[in-house]
This record gives sequence, C-alpha cells and structure tokens, in this order.
Amino acid sequence: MAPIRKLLIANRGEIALRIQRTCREMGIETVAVYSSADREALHVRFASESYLLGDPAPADSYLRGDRIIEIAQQCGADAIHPGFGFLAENPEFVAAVAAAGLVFVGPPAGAMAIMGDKLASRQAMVAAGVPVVPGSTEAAADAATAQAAAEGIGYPVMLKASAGGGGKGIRVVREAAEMDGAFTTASGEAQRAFGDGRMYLEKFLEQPRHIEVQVLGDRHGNLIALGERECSIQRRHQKLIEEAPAVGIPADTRERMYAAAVDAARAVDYFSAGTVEFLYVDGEFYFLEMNTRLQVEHPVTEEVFAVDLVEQMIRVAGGEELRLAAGMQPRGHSIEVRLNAEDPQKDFMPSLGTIHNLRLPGGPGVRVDSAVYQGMEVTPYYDSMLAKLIVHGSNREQARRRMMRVLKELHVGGVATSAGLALTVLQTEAFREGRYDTGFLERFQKNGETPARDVPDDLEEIAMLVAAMHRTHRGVVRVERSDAGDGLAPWVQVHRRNLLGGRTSR
Amino acid sequence: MAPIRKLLIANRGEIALRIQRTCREMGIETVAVYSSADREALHVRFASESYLLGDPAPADSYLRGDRIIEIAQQCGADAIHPGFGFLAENPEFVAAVAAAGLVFVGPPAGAMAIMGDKLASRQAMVAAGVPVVPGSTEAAADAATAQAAAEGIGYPVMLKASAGGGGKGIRVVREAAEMDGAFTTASGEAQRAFGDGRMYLEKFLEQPRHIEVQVLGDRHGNLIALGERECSIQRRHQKLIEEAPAVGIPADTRERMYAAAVDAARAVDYFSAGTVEFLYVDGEFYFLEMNTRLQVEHPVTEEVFAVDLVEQMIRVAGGEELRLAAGMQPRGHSIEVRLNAEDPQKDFMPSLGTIHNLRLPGGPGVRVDSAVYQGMEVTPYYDSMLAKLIVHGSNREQARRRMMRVLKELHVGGVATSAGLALTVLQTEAFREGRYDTGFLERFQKNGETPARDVPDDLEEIAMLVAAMHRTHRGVVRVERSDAGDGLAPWVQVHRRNLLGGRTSR
Amino acid sequence: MKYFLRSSSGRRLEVEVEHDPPSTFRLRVDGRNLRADLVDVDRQGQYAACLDDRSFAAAIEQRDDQHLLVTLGGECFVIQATDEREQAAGALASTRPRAETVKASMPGIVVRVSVTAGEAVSAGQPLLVLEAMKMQNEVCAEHVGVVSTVEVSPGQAVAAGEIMLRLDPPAASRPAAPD
Amino acid sequence: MKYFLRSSSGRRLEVEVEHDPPSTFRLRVDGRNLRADLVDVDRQGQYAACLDDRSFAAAIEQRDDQHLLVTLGGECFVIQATDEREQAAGALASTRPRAETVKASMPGIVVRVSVTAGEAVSAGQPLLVLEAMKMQNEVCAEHVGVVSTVEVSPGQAVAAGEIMLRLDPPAASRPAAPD
Repeated sequence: MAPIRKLLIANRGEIALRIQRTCREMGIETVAVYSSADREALHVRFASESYLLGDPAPADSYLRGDRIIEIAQQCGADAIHPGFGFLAENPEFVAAVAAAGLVFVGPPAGAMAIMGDKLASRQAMVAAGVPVVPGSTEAAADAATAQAAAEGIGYPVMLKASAGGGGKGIRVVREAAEMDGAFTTASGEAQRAFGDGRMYLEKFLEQPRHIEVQVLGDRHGNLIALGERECSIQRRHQKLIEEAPAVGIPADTRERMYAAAVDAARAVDYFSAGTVEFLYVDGEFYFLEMNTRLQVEHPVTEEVFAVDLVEQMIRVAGGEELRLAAGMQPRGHSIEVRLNAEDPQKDFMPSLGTIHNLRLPGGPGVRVDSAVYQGMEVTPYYDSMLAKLIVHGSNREQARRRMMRVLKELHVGGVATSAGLALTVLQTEAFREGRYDTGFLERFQKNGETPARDVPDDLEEIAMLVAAMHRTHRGVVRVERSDAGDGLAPWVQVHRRNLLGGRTSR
Repeated sequence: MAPIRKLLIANRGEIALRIQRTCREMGIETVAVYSSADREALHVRFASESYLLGDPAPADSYLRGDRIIEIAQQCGADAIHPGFGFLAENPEFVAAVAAAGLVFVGPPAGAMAIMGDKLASRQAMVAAGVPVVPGSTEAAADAATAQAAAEGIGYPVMLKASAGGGGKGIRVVREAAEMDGAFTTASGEAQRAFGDGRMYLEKFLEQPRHIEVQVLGDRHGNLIALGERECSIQRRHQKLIEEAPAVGIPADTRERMYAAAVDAARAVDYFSAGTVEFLYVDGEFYFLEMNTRLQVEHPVTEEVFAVDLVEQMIRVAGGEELRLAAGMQPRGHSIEVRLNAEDPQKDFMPSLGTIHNLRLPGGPGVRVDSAVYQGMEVTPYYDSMLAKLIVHGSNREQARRRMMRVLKELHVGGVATSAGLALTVLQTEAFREGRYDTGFLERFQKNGETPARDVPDDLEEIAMLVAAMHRTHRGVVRVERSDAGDGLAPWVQVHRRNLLGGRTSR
Repeated sequence: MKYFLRSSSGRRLEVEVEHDPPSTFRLRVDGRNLRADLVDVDRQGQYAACLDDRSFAAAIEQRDDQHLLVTLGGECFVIQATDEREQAAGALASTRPRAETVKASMPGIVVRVSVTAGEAVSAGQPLLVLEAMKMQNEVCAEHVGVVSTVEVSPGQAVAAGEIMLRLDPPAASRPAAPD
Repeated sequence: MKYFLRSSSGRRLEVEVEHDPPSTFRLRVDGRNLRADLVDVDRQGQYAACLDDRSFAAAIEQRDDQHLLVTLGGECFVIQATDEREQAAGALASTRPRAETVKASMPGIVVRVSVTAGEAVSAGQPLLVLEAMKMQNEVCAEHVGVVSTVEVSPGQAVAAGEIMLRLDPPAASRPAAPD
C-alpha cells in the first residue's frame, strides 16, 4: 500500500473540517464534496478542491456513494474518508470504494457488515467470549414476534433496530401492552432511517452507564485499546456530554473491559479506529454494539492520550504499522460538550436560523472543533450538531470547571442551543461527583431539579436592566461610533488632539 | 495565609483575560482595572467587577500602583496579580501591596529587587555557582566608562540597561568607535523605559541560543524546574516564536541547566513562578537574567506538562504547598507564535486600526490565548501583542505543521500582523531541523532567504482573479442575500417552496 | 423614560432610565439608584455592560420592538421591555383573553396528530408529531387549554412559523388568563 | 468587463470577467477559460471562492476603489484592479513623475531626523526615528530619491497619516519613474 496523498472527505460540517485539518498537517491534499446547502461551509472553503454533489437532501448529496466515488476517481484522489454518519457504516460503499481502486479510510467491509447487523454481532461476540446483554437471538419483523421474545427475556425490554445506530429506532417497552405501539413507531423510524424495519430485543438494564472503549488497529494485526469514554449523559440515546477517563471503575474491571474490546475487534478482523460500547451496571459490563468508524466524541480520547486519531486512521489506511504501544496511560481528564442547534426547552426541537453574534471560547485547555461561522444558515436537512467544545484539565474537577467557564464565554446568536442545558448539568451534584447513568438527563429534566449554580442571585434583574438600557440607547451609540476620520474611537481622537497639543478638554 | 477569594488583576489585554480564566475556574472573583482606552476590552467585560484607572497612557492608568492598591482595598480584594509588564517587576509595588495588607501573587520583593538589578543579580549568581556571561561587574553611567570596561572584556560587547528587561535599552557594540552613539541611544531608551539610564556590559556571544527554564516554588521552600523553553526566534530581543522542549540539548546538560535554575532561584529565596534565562552556546549555558514573573510564553510549558501555571501561582500566593513533584516529564511538543499588530515589511512598525474580518483558528491541539475581538481598536498606548497562538503535538514536527495550519486558518483584518512572518519562518529548513540561534531572524530577513513554501505556485494569480471578481460583483451579492422573509438564504427558500409542494423550478 | 420589564420566568420590574450619551445611564429601581454603562462593542450584538462597579459581557439579540434576548454568563433571559406609552396603550389589550397558536418551529412533515378540535388538553400533553432533521419531534401543549382548530393533517409538509393548531384558554380561566 | 491587475510584487495580469449573478463568473486569462464562483459569506470580508474545482477561503479587505487586500491560505496579497475605463483615464497620469510622501503610520513622537532637504537618499536609508508604543522605530526610504522637504523636527508629536517628509524621484530617473 502507498501513503495517501489526496483524500476525498465524504462528509460535511464539523467532522469534515476536523479531518481536513489533520490532512493539512500531514501535507495531504483534500477534496471536499458538498450539497447546494453547503456552498459556503468551512469544509468547502478550506478544501484544496471541492465538488457539488446535488440538492440539500442527504439522498441527493452526501448519501450519493456512486457520485462520490466517481468524483474521487476523476480528481485523482487515492482515498475516501467517510467521517461519521452518512456512508460511514455502509459495507456496500466500502466494497464499491475498493472496487474503484480507492482506499477506504476505515475498517474492512466484513467487520462493518457483522457489526452493523445487531444480531450477527451479538452472535460473534458470544463466540469470542465478550459479555453481551441478555436478549433475543433472532430478528422480529412484527410486533407479535417481538412480544413472544419479550416474554422469554422478561420485561422491561429494549426494542432496537437490527440495522440501527445513533439512537434511532430504539424504544423501551415496560409491559406487554406497550409492545404494539412501540414496535410500530420504532420499526417505522428504522425503516426510514436505515431502510430496514426489523427489530430485536434486549433485556432493559436499569440505570446502566454507557462506557465505551476506543480501539485502534492496523492491517498487520496490531490492535490496541486506547482507554475508555463515559457517555452516559444522553437523551433519547443522543449523547450530550462525554468524558475520559470514566469515573470510579476499578482498575481490574477497566483492564478486563479493554481486553474484551480488543477481543471484540479481533473477532471481526478489525483495523482502523473503532469504538466498542458497553453497558456498565453494578461493576459488570455488557457489549452493546461496536461503532465501526470514528466516533463523535473521539476528541476526549485524543486529549488524554495526545494522539490524533484521524492521523492514525489515515496512516493505517495507507498500510503503515501502528506505532502506538498497548498500555499507554491517559494524562489528566477531558470533557466534551456537543453544541447542538436545538431547544432543550422545547423537547430538543431543532432550532433553525442564521448564526450571528457568535463568540467562541478560548484559553488554556480549550479546544473548539467547530464548523460554525458568522452568517451560517442552520438548515433542516442535516444533524443539528454545530460544534464540539472540548476541555482538558490536569484532573476531572479542573476539566469540569473549565467547561463551565467555556460555556459562559460561548455565545451563539440566531438559534437555540444545548449549551445552557450542558452548563446546568455540569453544576449538578451528581455530575460533580461522577455519579450518573444513562437515565440521568431524563430524570433530571422530569424532576426539574435545580442545581446550585454559581451565578449572582440578581442576574435576571441585571438582564432586565440591560434590556431597558438597550431600548433607550439603541441607535445613539451607533451614531457616536461612526467611522469618521480614520476609524478610531472618539476617545482616541480626543487623546490624539491632546497629544498633538490641541484642546485639553479632559 | 488564607486562600484567595477575590483577585485584582493589575493588567490588560491577553494576559489579564488569561489570568481571569483561571480565576473563574477556581471560583475566585475577579476585579479588572482599565484605562479609558480599554472600556470595551474583554478583560473588563469578563471580570466580576471593574474600575476605571484613568487616561490611556500607562503612567495615567496601568502604572498607577497607588490607585490600584486603593481600589483593591475598597472593593475587598485580598490579592493582586500583576501579569507581566507594567508593575510586574517593581519591588516597591510589591512592598506597597504587602503594606496595604494584600497578597501579591508573585515572588517576594527581595528576590525581585536583586534580579531586577542586572549587576546585583550577576554577583548573586556567581556566588551561587551559576555560570554567567563574562562581563562588567559595575554600572557605567557614561560612554567613557563603558568604553573602558569594553576594552577589558574585548569587543564585541552587549550594552545593557542595568534596570532593563524585555529587550529595551540593549545594543551590540562591535568596536570602540560605535560605543558613543550606542551608549547615548540605549541609555536614553533605558531612561525613558525604566527611569534609570545606567548600563553594564557583557561579552557578546556569537550565535547563542536563548533557552530558559521555568521554575516554580512555594513559601515552604519547595522549588522545582518545570522544563525549558527555546526562545531564539526573536528580533531586537523581542521573541516571536517559542517552543518546548528545546531541540538537541543533551540530557545531562539539560539536568545541569535545571539544577542551575533552581540554584539561581534558591539564592534569592524565590517562590511563585519565575523564569531563568540562559544563553546556550557550544553545549555550554550562561545565566542571562531571571524574569521574576509569569512569562509571555508560559503556555508552551503548560501544554507539555498539563499544568496551569497561573493556578499554581495563585495557590502558592495563598500559602498552599506545591503539589507538583520535581522531575515531571513533558509530553509531546508545543509551539507558540505571538500575534503582534505590527508590520514586518515596515521594520515591525506598530500597526494601528480597528480589528475586523476576524477568523480565529481551532481544532485539535490548538489553544488561542487572545484578547482580540471584532471591533477592537488597536491603539498606540500599549504593547502590540494581540494574541498568542499555541499548538501542541505528539512530536515537534506535528506541532510545527499544526502551527502552519493554524496560521493559514487565522485571519485578522484591519491591522498588519506578525503572522505571515511566523508562517515563513516555520517553513525554513533551519526551523524545521531545529538549527537556529538568536541571530536567525535578523539574518533571515537580511538575506531574504525564501523557504520552500507549501502553497500553490499560482496563488498570487488566484488572488488577482479573486480581486477582479470582487470588483465585479460587489453589491450584487449583498442585494441577493437580503434578509427578506425569515432570513434564510435563497436556496433554502427555493427548497422550502419545493418541500411545500409549490414550484419545482430546480 | 420609565420601563416596565418582565422576564420569561414572570419576574417584573419597573425602572426609571436616564441616559447620558453615549453610554452612561442612571437607573432608579425599587427606590435604589444605580450608575450604569452599556457600550455596543461590535454592532453585532456584543455589549460591555457595567452596573455600579459590576462588569458583564452581554450578548443582546432583539426579537421584536419589545422583546430582547439578553445573555449574561451563559444564562439566557427573554425580557419584555415596555415603555410608559406602550404600557398605557397595551393595558386594555392585555386584559382580553387571547387564543394561543401552535406554530411549526421548523419546516417538516406532520407524522401524527393526537388531538381533535374541542378536546381539552393539559400542559405538556402531546398534540402532534413533526418529523424534521431526521428526528420525530413531539409537539406538546405549553399550557392547559382547549383545542380550537387543527390546521394540519398527517403527511402534510409545513413551513417554519406555519400555524398547526389553535388552542383556547380553558373556559373557567378565560377572564383571568395570564397575558 | 476587462480588468488590469497588478500585485504588489509587480506581477501583471489581464482578465476578462463575465458575471452570472449571484455568484458565478466566467474568466478569460491568457487565452484560458475558467469557471469561477465567489460568495460573500458574512458581509464582513469572508468569501468562499472557487476557480474551476479549486477551493479557497478568501478574506478580502478593500483599501480604496482599486486596491484590495486578498488573503488566501495565510498569504496576503495587495492587488490593484483597474477596469478598462479607469485604465484609459489613468494612463496619462501614471506617466508623470510623482513626488512621494513619508507619512506617520501611527501617532508618535519624532525622536530624530537623520536627513535634510536636498539630500539624496538610497532605498532603505534611515530618514527619521519615531517613538510609539514604547519602541523607537526607524523610518526608512522605500525607494531612491531626493529629500524635497522635511516637515517635522525632533520632539514633535505627529498624528497617524501626518506627512513627515517629502521625497522627489532621483533627477535622472524622473521621466521614466515607475508608477
């Protein structure tokens, strides 16, 4: 295999830009593809070359695997990175890329196919000795079959799309009476999202934690675990806050979990970056699924290990041997908050609009993986994630406080975002102490628990007074700050007159 | 001593904001002071409280130690952090702070007084067994005295301000005939900058490297070295690019340098953060001076050690024992570029104006310590540093390429900056191989050496074509993108009409 | 000028504002006097605010003539600021009971409508499901009320801002409905 | 429209531009045809540019009607773009020899003046020292020439843009002075 010199990135938004950044650092030319909704996007502007795919709807653009491969061939790219979402976990696409004589920056199609089939992967994991959640071994095409399986497992059960991922097509069913409705909705969602409405069942574990292990392998059989991430702050199975390392997992359990993750990957001849997700309950862990791609929350792993996972993926795809040794130790603690354009006050409805009045955070320990810019349209066509805010601290408490600081420095005008909710969650006692599970956010929102927040008591009053002042002086300040002269502010002009020996009016 | 709960930051710009950020993370209230030129500055906006000091000139504002102490007392602050520059190395101010019953976040006045006097510090270092540059042991008040001393040392010599720092009042004198003019200029500069025109002489070392060691101590006698920084990319003794660790220093020399730095600090009963600067020539190092304050380039040390130096300073000032152990190992490599509002094409003349069209970099391994904002006036009153760009990589080459990427993502409109020069320097073979000394930048600019740059050959032609298009369509696009309707772009409106079953014009 | 302020949490405040251009203000609130200062930093919504000696980095977005979104330290407040004249003019109007409308906050497809006209609904009750951005979103009632009309049906595409449902206040509370 | 382009490095280019609003262009340069696209992203100077299939994040600042500062990939270019009419009108003017002025680029204090009227100076020769921002800055001649007048004296405060010195082109080269 030859090193990759020109890479087509078959994605958009934050992750397309993030992959590009690594390419630019590696001296690799980048090829962007875009829908007509993304002509101005940063991933297009910062690419070496860019090609229009089609209309905004994903089916007309970012899911057009045939067109993407054709572009890659025509422009002389030698590889394709799928990012996450869209074509990232589509084994047919991987096969088509290979058939076109291009390198796919990701795992082999075979591993992807097995892990993409929830039932096949469960069977493979059982064979490899990886602990799995008790559940059904066959797919259910209708509610009646599902109901029969549920009786065997015992309620409550999780109803999951066989072809699923990313939280879509998932429902908890607590009793037999709920199965019919739940199956119809979830199966419909799965059909629309994945083109496959079949479901399977798992025992619903009460208050589990979502812990996942990053794995990384090459084409030469080297395979390592690169620590774990805690991703239990989620709603509707969409993660909001992630951190690394996870709190309070005994060292020997951690080691067993890493070994299980490596076993899981090895069982499907995995290479490239991947994530083995576990449910963690009462000190035991159960294989949930393997995401055969770069994960949204990969930066927290990068921060604590000082490793660029995208670089590693590209090197491995080009045939290099993995140079990272097993047993690397994380340093400090990292937290990520997903900044989504959605309104937590309106049940997380997507919030659309034009981004303005943008103020991004900075300073020590702060990384912003963002595709947001002043003037950006947030459209209904794609995922609502605008940016990821990532902090690193020498310990968890410093990282937590740093993220609070970051969320207070941040401002995004034009749309509602998840930032305020994340700030609230970070201030809860449960989060501070690291005692939370996947049900935390739902309980928190339902119970309306108010954490001790470190804001002044009269902040709302201040905001009201600021509003009154704003109404009063609107327009006045603009006139005052006219760009007369050389564009310096009035006080500079006054001072300059003084300096020049003119009036000394102050 | 009690922990610090409310801290006045007697500074402005990037460093004031950086100190505040740590305070906010530690739950410490911040008090900002500002001149009338800085009313809108980020360090004022993000403070808990803020107080006007006076007119823009430093003598009327940030150098008003009396007024600053008065404000601290009146508002109930229990400590003052001076940042760097202004009052940071003024032992009388330190004494006055203590006399007012406040804590000074920095070293003891005694250490500062000795290290601030270049001659006294040389004597102290000799006594402590720290190697110093050969030179004069007494101050010269006039050119004739200096000339006599220079004969003893042998030309070329460095003429330095006794009270100096930051590169001001420094001249190289290569032969006796130059002494008169050099003394007059340098001494005049020193008189204006420090209120003390006395000079002393040192042997001028040919092509030395500037290597400095970060030290950190507490009030309980603990004192450690926290690695070194390489700061040889400088012009007129103003640093432009800094990195940690330094390249190609043998391990035993490094250890001896750390030990010498700790000895230097211990000789003056040092605590808090400080920097011991060495000249490094032919494998040997010589004490140059000790900066008794936080250093501009402290972030590169923070990045490789994952330590917040400002936090450490605050804890130590509050009486805590240092919890960091000696012998900590750096991880990866960090590079900082100072973004100054100055024009390298015009001999680094300060560039004034209003900041607009600002695009800050982001992504993996990137830290931006900045006080820049859209609409900021760059005024003539203060230092020209706008921001610091800091990268961290798992090795030096990754850090170097990352910084190149960062400088290409960055854009600052309204003023000329040092970014372009930094980008050029990073691409030279000398920098890439880590072979450079303090004369590098001057030689580089004089010889007009053109490094192999990784930009397309026809980039200038592209820029010219972009200019032509801009002239053609100016105004047209603005009309097209009017905020008619709900502010969505035309293509969204078209698509929406399609979605709603209206016209299908595309 | 006197302003009547109301936050989205229901807090009310009256303030007398004297403006000393360009950026200085004297405020009188609850018998207290405050010095204040508000500077437009970038003409794009970033403001430097001071109240007495307290400092704030404020972000302000205007929703309409009276409603402002004010963000301070990561906390977002929707403030209605009504001046004396507007208050006098609006006093009568606000005592009338008002029907509420449920609008689509984004373009999407109506998947399901769970209520019918005439049906009483409780606060938080699901009204319909809207699919957008690849997610099915439940739209719920914000307050108790009675469905007056249903304007959409399953499968229908709606634009952002389009009215999907109308709610009347519950019969008993209509005369005293909060504005 | 035809444009005559000149970069600060002295490179010249002629381009024929056809604009297909809002953002598409056809360019003809040196007998080659290019498809191009330039979109104003934020109305503040950020542009998305494409030439054929190559992508660029351009920052554009206008200095005056003809001069633009175009930044691509961290490289900054000052481009003069003159259209056909301007070129025709300016052709005559540009052949006249022009005096140059040395202006203060920032407010400061003149510390020293190193030349006198009538003195011939070489490119890069120090003319005077201006103290500003705590630094002494040497102001040097950009081209060879003859000092025509000195407008400032040591100790004098100057404003940004204030003329400090005037230079004539050297006598011999006046008729053929570069524009």
